[in-house]
Formats: sequence, structure tokens, C-alpha cells
Amino acid sequence: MLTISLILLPLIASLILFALNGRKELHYWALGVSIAELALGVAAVVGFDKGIALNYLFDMPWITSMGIRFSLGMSGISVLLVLLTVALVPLIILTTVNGSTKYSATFYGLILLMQSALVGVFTSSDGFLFYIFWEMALIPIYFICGLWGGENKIKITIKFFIYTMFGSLLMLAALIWLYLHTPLSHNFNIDALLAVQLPFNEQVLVFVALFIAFAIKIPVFPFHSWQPNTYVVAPSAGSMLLAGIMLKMGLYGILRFLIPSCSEVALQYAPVVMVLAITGLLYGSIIAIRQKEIKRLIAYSSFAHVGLITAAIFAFNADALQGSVYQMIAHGFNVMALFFVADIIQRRTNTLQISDLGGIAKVAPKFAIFFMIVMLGSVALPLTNGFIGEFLMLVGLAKYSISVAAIAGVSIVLGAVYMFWMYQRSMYGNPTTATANFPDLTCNEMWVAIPLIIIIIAMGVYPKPLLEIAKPAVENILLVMSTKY
Amino acid sequence: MVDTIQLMPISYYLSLCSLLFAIGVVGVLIKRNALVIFMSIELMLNSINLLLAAFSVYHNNAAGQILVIFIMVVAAAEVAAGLSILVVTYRKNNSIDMNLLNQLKG
Amino acid sequence: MEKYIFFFLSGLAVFSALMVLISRKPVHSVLYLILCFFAIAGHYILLNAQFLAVVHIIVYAGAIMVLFLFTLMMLNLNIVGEVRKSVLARVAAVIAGGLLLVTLVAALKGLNLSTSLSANTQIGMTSNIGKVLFNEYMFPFEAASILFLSAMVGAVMIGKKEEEEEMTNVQMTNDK
Amino acid sequence: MNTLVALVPILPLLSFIVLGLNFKRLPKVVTSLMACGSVLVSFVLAVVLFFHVKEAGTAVNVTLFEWLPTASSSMGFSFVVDPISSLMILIVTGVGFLIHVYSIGYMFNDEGFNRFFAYMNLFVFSMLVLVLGSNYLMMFIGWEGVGLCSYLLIGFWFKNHDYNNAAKKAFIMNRIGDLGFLLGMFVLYYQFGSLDYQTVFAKATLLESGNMTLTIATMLLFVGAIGKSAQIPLFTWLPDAMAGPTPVSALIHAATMVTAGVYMVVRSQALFVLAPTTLMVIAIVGIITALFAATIAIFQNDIKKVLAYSTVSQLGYMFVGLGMGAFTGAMFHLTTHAFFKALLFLAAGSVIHAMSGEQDIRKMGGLRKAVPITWLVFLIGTIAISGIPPFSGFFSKDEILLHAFEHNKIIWVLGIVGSLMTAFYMFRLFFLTFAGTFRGSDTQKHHLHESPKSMTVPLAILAILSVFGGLINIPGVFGGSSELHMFLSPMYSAGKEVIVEVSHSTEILLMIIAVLGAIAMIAFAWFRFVKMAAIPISNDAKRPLFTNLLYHKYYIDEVYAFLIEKPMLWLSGILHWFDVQIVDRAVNSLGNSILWLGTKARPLQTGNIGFYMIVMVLSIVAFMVFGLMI
Repeated sequence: MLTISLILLPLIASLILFALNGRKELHYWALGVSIAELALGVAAVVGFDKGIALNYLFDMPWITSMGIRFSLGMSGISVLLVLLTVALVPLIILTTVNGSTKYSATFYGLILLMQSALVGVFTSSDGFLFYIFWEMALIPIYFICGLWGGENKIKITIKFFIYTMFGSLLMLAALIWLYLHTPLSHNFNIDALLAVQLPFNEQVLVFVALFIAFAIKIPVFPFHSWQPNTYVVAPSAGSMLLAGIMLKMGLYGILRFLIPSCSEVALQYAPVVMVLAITGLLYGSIIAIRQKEIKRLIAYSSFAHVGLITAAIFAFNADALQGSVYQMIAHGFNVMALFFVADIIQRRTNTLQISDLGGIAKVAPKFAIFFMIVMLGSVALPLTNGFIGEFLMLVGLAKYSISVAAIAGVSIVLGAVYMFWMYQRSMYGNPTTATANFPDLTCNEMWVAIPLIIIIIAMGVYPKPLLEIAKPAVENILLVMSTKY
Repeated sequence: MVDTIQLMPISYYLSLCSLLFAIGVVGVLIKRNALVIFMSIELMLNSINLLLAAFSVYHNNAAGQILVIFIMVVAAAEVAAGLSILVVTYRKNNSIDMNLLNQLKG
Repeated sequence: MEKYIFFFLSGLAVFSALMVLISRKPVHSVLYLILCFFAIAGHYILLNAQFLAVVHIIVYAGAIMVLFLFTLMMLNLNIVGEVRKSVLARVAAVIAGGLLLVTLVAALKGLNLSTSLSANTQIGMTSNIGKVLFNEYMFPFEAASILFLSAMVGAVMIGKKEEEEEMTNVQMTNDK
Repeated sequence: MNTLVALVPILPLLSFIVLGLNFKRLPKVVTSLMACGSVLVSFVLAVVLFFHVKEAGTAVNVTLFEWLPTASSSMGFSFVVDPISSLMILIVTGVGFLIHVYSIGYMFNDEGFNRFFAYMNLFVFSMLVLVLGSNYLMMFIGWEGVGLCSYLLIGFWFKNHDYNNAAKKAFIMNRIGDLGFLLGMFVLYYQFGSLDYQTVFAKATLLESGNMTLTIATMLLFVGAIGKSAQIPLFTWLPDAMAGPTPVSALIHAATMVTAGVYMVVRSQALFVLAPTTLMVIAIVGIITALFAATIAIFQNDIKKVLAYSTVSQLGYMFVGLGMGAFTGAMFHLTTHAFFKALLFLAAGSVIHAMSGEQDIRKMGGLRKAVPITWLVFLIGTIAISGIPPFSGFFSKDEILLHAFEHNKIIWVLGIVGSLMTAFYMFRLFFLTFAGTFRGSDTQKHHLHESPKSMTVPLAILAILSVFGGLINIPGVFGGSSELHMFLSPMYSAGKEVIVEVSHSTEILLMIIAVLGAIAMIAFAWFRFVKMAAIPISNDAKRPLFTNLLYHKYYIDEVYAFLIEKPMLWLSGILHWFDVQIVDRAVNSLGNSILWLGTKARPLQTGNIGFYMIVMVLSIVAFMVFGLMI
């Protein structure tokens, strides 16, 4: 019941907001809904029973003739990602509340619709339902970027849309392929799909199709080229949704579908994926060093981070998987906070060019502190959330191969290089004309900044509860792999 | 009296209906008058109807005849809508030449 | 006996169908088509599908063809010298149609149909059809009625739109 | 006792949080009281703990909470107080407290006063976590934490981009070292399934000497130490780090943070003694760094830069000690170095304070009259670092050299050479600053003044410590009992202890060689800079090739820029071009090719319905024929 209400609440609210289209000043309404949703999400985490594989089951027949059921449930990984979703959305809505009347009710409706779809993706226990939610998540973000985006928005948004759609279709094909191999009266239940034992060469096809689908979403090198432009052109709330939550769909998909269904191929092809992911990690980090625009820099850094997560997933051991799950959550908050920083800078100075900035720390110390903490989280300083994930992932990668860990570890140094460069150029030095009158964080912004600071530090100081929730699910994945192989 | 009717072999009906259908197709292709094209379409529909009825009787299943009724409904609806479109195009172009419907491509 | 009736009706149907195409005047086409429909109705009777036969006459000959005639007369389309397609196009069309016929026949010939099925000739009776229609096909029947309604509304809408435009035209001229 | 252990790092942390949250509002008095007070209380606690450990002889373990559960073990957020860490917390809080007090006077007129103390407290917290942690992960928290504080404090005056670059350079070079540390931890974790000191050391003692995994792990850990303790090749950040306020240089870049590498090696002694190859590498890197930095220091003209290179050089000595197995010696030198180098930096700060911010020794001279107390303490510090008995530096350096003599004569000779250079450049610095006549501008001369009490009192205390600090480990030859060694020896893994067996006469002979050499160098410096009153030439004057090389610090920065920074930026540019022009363009052209296909296929859609229908019919025919053929 909890899962279905988590999906329905924002869905209904979004429909109401669409109906009220054109009216302004509805953000508090949307905020209220998202906070109620947060309460539900927290309740789900608190009441989560680690002893059961899938909690909060919800199941009813849907399209019976095809064996499709409307079934939902949360594993440890799902519940964490749901928590990420429900925690980020209120913050994202809060970031848009800044006195500007740019955003109408439709905008908030789209955000809530997106939230509903994302929760759906993370909780579906039915392959078809998963696909439906997967596509459903794409639609609101398309409109958010296409309607409220910056320069060149239509072209870039369409590219993003078609690119990801292409991946989705490959996924659908793979799902149907699996579906057709389920026992006699076919059904789309995920467990049934995962139980399918394909011959190796067919498994390769399914693996490739699913991998490309997820790789585009994540994105993994070389399927990433939609990403920097989209992040730059999207309104900040859109970038936050995209980088904070949406790309986790791809990683979640890998954990939920790709590895359990094609474990044999996954094991064999792990080096290939590893090479792609690590290439992306270094490639993104190195490119980020020379970026002159804050959002683009964040985009490349995010690309690098998810490269590491992908690599860690394919190391197939408990530490690496735990780390990648933890890092998914941590990265969600960090990247959202970074885009928030970019948003604040853009709104106040009308520029994101790092060369136009400087000296902000002098005029806006609170903002400087916030930015500093976010940056530290993102460069994985111990006692911030970024460290836990990166440490576990690197430990896992080291178990896989110490040289891989060493190469991946170089990104830690590179991350410090570009992040500190950006921070220094934008915050230190003497104020420029653009930043001379930079106001410090307003009250509204503090409401976003303080929770983020608390989360970044709390997750770094006391990661145990979240790690323990993820643990059974992670072990389950490894168990499925070992039994299938 | 009806009971004594002897049924013709189904292949006769097949041939007849194929022939009628082909005539309908040729009519659609050959004519430029939209009205006649419509009539050809009706002809094709009728050939199918007849075949359905024949099979229905042969298979001793009423479903075929029910389908015929539905086809008739659809045909009637189609004619109603189609003819009104024709009337509109005629008012616009003063002709119902099929080639003028090129404008529909937008 | 039935054989002769069958061949007679078939010949009539094919002849009138051809005449639909051959006639230069649309009115003649319409009339030939009606003839063709009657022949088909005869076939229905021959198949002991009386309900269909009656409905066929009522709907096709009575309603649809009248609609055709009505349109024809309203638009005054009965012009002999209508533009015809080029010879090439017509030859191509006939060849295409002929090919279709050949392949159809070839395809259907391969069917292994047993004619030995004993016919329950009562199947086409009105009462029987009614029972089946309102028991098993209740929902499609209602759906069809809605389709029909929407077609009616659509036809009216399409026809009416022009008037509105004319109205606006009139207003515009008035404004001038 | 357990609560006390936890309180030691937590007090500075609390102070940091309060200051950090209210840095705009608190008056300076409250800030000073809180910042210094918290460190003072920590110091008192550290003393209590020190004596507790000394009396009880057992370590105190405290686990605050379970921090990071991993697959095979669970890392606790836990502290351990044993001889090494109790000595370290004494140094950190003790020297830290003195420097805090000094900073009140030094930073009083700075607008970032409160921010400064917040950072300083955060640093003390991180450093305490580093030394108190009971597993490598805890050490890593402190390890990175002090790096961060170093970054924040070097770039404290953040309006100046050069300072910021120095700060960034420090952080990034540290990060490179940290990466080594991380990888070392991974190897340890992989090998022993845990990162807890006790578990790791217990399991390591079962391995035989020269074990490959241990060698790799210790090498990687040493990379971490290289970064943090500014050894070759990652030392260039430390001289640049002098951009920060002088108390920062004293606390972080002389007394505590940079010695973290030494601490780490001593802490992991059980591992390192099993990896002789690593120990050899450590000794070689140490001695090269010591000489390298000393040669550079001879030609520097910035008072803080000289001290910075001297720090690098002294750290090199500590690593030589470690490499030679003189773990106590290294810790001993670490302690005395903390005293006299903090003293020297603070005294230099006092000089800079007096000179209104001037750091170039060519513009000083004759300051003895103007700042007598500073003069005195600086002299004490200089003597201590030069290794003149009975000052503290003599004993500690001597112990290291003794071990070197025992194990490797070449390193001993090089060590002696280095210590002679130390005596020379330190006295060069001293004479140029305090002897002769004043060479600065008139306004500076007019402004010359002795520093306030808050600065001179800590100087005096440090001076006393520098003089008598050597007493904690008087070697047997002077009738002492090597107390420090006794205190620390329970930490060393049993049976692997390195014992020096040099006869007393040899030992005394070695000391005489070192001391006489040092005195000769001092005399040379006096002759050159007081008698001849030689003043180093200006920046852009022509120099002989070798001198020029030294003056420009062997062009190391330029070489790094050429070898690493430039190629990195170039690569970044290339990859970005590749990303936009190749990867993205490939995707775009895929889309465009479909559009192109569309344009090419468009003429097929003539709009001629008759044509469409014929095609349709023919297609149906084709399908049926196809169906028939199958």
C-alpha cells in the first residue's frame, strides 16, 4: 500500500497542477505534496524489514492475457533510491522558489509526475511496468528542458530525447525477448524474467541491448555525448532531476536486470565494461579540468563519477556493490547541490563563465561555506558522504585488481584538481564587476543549503544505517550471480 | 422449402468473391472520380461480406454473419463521412477529381 | 436448380460490377452498383442468410446508394466528359488488379477445404442472428452504435464547417 | 579515561563548530579564549593521558561508534592512546596551544581573525584524529583533514591568486600522496581483511621478512608519507605553502602536519621492518631530500622559504632515521624539531611583524637591537637546529646519524654533509637578519618594534623547550637512560627491534666530528656575512650556473609544469575536442544521416494518390507471392 501511495500521491497532485495550468504561485502546494511524499519515503525506510527481499509488496492483475501484473515492491536498493528521490524533489522545488515567476503550475506538475515515474521505476516488480515507468520518466523531463531550457533548447532536448528513447527501445526488445522465453504461459514478472536461462550467444544479445539502454542513461563512455549539452541547457531544476535521480535509473537497471539476467555474460564481459567505465572516468575528469563554464564542468565531473560507479558494479564483490549503491545516493545529493550552486551563481550574475567570476567568498561567506562543503563532498573528503562510497568502491575495485583501483584512484586527484580550480577561480580573488554585489544566501536558499550540508556530513559520519539497508539486497545480487553461474 | 437448398462448393464463392474484389481494386485504381472510387470500395466490401456469409454457413458459425453486419455499419459510417468530405472538397474546388486530394498531404 | 440460380446471380453480379467501371456517367455506375447489390442479396438468400439479405438491401441499396445518388444530384456531377486517367495509368491499374486476382486465386486454390460439412441452414435466420448478436456480441454492437453516432456527428461537422467559413466571409464582406 | 580520550579531539572540533557558525558575530576576545582554551584543555587531557599510559603501560582503546562496515570487517570510529599517540597528542596540543596564543597577537588586526581560529581548531581536531585513530581509515580521515586545513590556511588570504595557487598545489600534491596511502590501505585490507592496527600488525608478524605484498603495501603507504611530509618528488608544495600566515607555517608546515608521514611509518613499524626494500628506499629518498633541500636553502633570500627548505631537509633526516631503523630517533627528532622549528617560524613571524610584512632577508640586518627577545630565541633555535650540544637538536640528530653510521656509511657521510649545510644556511639566515646594519627602507626602520607579550611568551616557552627538549632521550653515553626509547619500545614488534651496538668511544668520536664541522660552518658563515658583510645579490643578477640552478630551486617547479601540468591541460583540450568533434559528431551524424535519408526518400511521396494505391496493391501482391513461395 505504501509503494502505491508513493506513486499515486505525486501523480494525482501533478494532474491537479496540470488542470490548474497557467496559475502561478502554486509552488507551495507542490512543495507540500513533495514533503508529504518525503514523509512517506522516510516511513518506508524506517519500517524497512531487512529480513525480507521485497518489502511493501503491492500486486494486482493488470493485463492478464499477457501475464502483466501491476506489482510493486522494494528491495534494499530500491528503498534507498526512493529515499533519494523523495528527499531531492522537495529540495529541488525549493530551489525554484526564489520570487521569480518563471515557473507555472505545469512546471511543478511535471516535476511531481517525474517523481511518480521515478518511484515507479525503482519499485516495479514487473518488467513491463518497469518499462512503462521508465518511459514515463522521460516525458516530463523532456518538457521541463524543452519549455524552460536555455539557448538552443529544442535541438538539444530532442537529441537527448531520441538518444535515450533509442536505448529504451533496445531495452524493450530485450525484455520481450526474455518474456518470450519465460515458461509456458508467459509473464513479465521480473523474477520470472531473471530466471530465464538463455544460451550464451543469445545472452550476449540481451546483455548488449540492455547495456546500451542503461549505458545511455547513466551515461557510460561513449554514449555520453547528450549529457553535457543537456545539463547546460536544462533549467537548474531539470539538471538536478537528470543528474541527481534520473541517471540512477540506469545504474539501478544494471543492478536489477542486467547483472542477474545475464550474469554469465556480465562476468565474461566485465573487463570490457570496466575499460569503458574507467575510460569515461578519466576522460571526464581530464576534460573537466579545462572547462570554462560551471555547469559544463559539473556535467563532466558527474560523468566521471558515474563511470566509477559503473566500474565498481562490475567488480562484483560486496564492498564494491555496497559502495556503488551508497555512492548513487551520495552523488545524487552532491550533484544536486552543485547544480544549486551553479543556479545561484547564474541567477545573481547572469553568467556561468568561470572567468567572469571571483571574490564571491568575500561578499557572500555563507554561500562560500556551502559551496566549500559541497565541493568537499564531491571530491570525497573523509567524513563527507562522497568518501564512504568512493572508499568502498575502490576497495572493491582493488579486490578485483589493484591496478584498476590505482587507475581509478587517479580520478580522486583529478577531481581535486578541477573542483579546487573552479572553487578558487569563482570564490577567491578579488570581486569582479559581476560578483561585486553578490548577495549572500537568502532565507529560502538556506532552507535548501542547510539540509544538504547536514546530509553531506551526516552521511559521511554515520553511514552504517544506509549501508545495512542495502546489504541484504547486495548480497542477494551476488547470490543470484553465484547460483546462476 | 429452405431446407432443400443445396449448397454450392465453397471454392465457387471464393472465385466469385476474388473476381468481384479484383474488379473493385481495378475500379479504385482506374478512376479519378472520387464518387466512383467510393463505389468500388463498396464493391470490395461486399465481396468480402459475401465470402464471410458463405464461410459462416459452411462452418456453421454465426460469427461470420455478425461480422458482416458490423462491416455494413462501418461501411455506412465511412460513406457518411467520406461523402461529406467529398462535398466539402467539391465546394472548394468545384470538382471531385481524386488528384485534387493531393492537397490533403499538407 | 440452385446451381443455375447461383451462376445467374454470379454472372449478373460480375457483369454489373464491370459496368460500374465501364459506364462513363456516374449515375449509370450507381445504378449498376445497385443491380450488383441485388445480385449479392440473391446470393445471401441462396445461402439461407435471409436476415443478411434483407439488411443488405435496406442498408446498401436503400441507404448508402441513395446517399450516393443524393450527393450526385446535389453536386450535379453527372458530366460525361470527366477527366480520365492516362492510358498508361489505366493499363497499369488493370495489370495490377489482374495480378491481384491471379495471386488471390492461386493463394486460395491451395486451401484444402472440405465441402462435406453438413450445413445447418438455420444459422442465418433472424432469430438465430439476433440471439448471437445480443448474447455474445453485445459490447461490440454498442460500440458500433457509438461509432455510427460519431460518424454522423463527424459528417455533420465536416459539412457544417464550410457554412461557418461562409459566415465569416459574409461578415468580412460586411465589415468592408 | 575513555571519555577523556574522546574529549581530546572533540573539544577543538566543538570550538571549530561554534566559531564556524558564528564567525561574523563573535568578538575577538571570545574567539581567542575559546580557540586557545579548547586546545589548552585538550593539552591538559593529553598530559593526563600521557602519564596514565606511562604509568599503566597499556594502551587505552575507545570506540565511539561503528563507522564503516565492510564485507570482511567493520571500521570503528575509534581512538587508541598508546605511547606513540600520547607523545604525538602532547606535541600537537602543546605546540598547538602555544601557536594559538601566539596567533592572537599575530593575527589581531586581520579581518579574518575568527575564521583563522576556526580553521586552526579544525586543524588541531584533524591532527588529533590522525594520531589518535586506531585504524588506518581513521588515520586517513585525519590525513585528508589536515590536508584540507592546510589548503584553507595557506589560501587564508584568498584575494591573492598566487596564495590560492599555492594552496591548491599543496592540496593536490597531498592528494597524490593520499592516493598512495589509499592504495596501500587497499593492499593491507586485501591481505589482512582489516585495517585495524592491532589486527594488521598481529597478522603481519606472522609473515616473513621481505614479503612481496608487504613490500608493495609499505611502498604505497610511503608514497602517502612522501606527499604529506614533502619528500622528493612531492616536496615543492611546502615552500610555496609559506604563503599562509606564519603561525600556520609554524604549526602545520613545520611542527605537526608534515611530520604525519614520520608518525605513520613509526606507527606501522611492524610492517616496515618486514620490508627491508622499502626501508632502503625510505632512507635513500630521505637523504636525497635532506641534501637537495639543504642546497636550495643556502641560496634563498626569503626568511620563510629558508625555513621551509630547512623543514624539508629535517624531514629528510627523519626519514633517514626511519630507513635506518631508528624509529625512536625519528620520533625524537620529530619532537625536538617540532620545538625548534616552531620556535624559528614564530620568531621569523615576529621579525616579519616587526618589519611590517617584509620577508626578504636582504632588506633586514641589524635587528638585534630592535627585537632583542626575538633575537635571543631565534639564536637558540638556530643553535638547536645546527646540532650544537647540549641543545635539543644535537641529541636527536645524533641518534639518527649514529644509526646511519651503523648501517650504511655512505648515508652517514651524506648526513654529516647535510648537517654541515644546515648549520651554514641557518647561521647565514641568522646573521643576515640580526647582524650588521639595517638595509630596509626608512619607514620600515621607523616602525621596528618588539612583538606583544602574547607573541613573546610562547616564543620563550618554545625556546626553553628547544634548549632542554633533548633531555627526554639522553643516550647512555652521557649517562642517560634513553627514556623516550624506553617509553616507545613496547610499541615495536617484538624481536625486530633495531639495536645499535657501537662502542661509546666511537659514538663520542662521531659526535665530535659532527659538532666540530658545525662550528666550522658557523664560523664560515660569520666570516662571510658578518665580517665581509656579504649580501646576496638581487633576483635578476647573473649568477654562476650552479648557483643559479640552486637559486631557482633546480627549476623543479618549471620541470613539473612542463612534464605534468602542460601535458595535462593539453590532453584536456584534445579530449574535449575529441568529445565534441568525434564522439558527439558521430551521434549527430547518425541522426543527420537519417534526416538525409528522409530528404532523399521524399520524392517518392508524390502525393499522387493513384500512384500510392497502385504501389499498395502491388505490394499486397508481392506479399502474397512471397507467402505462397514459402
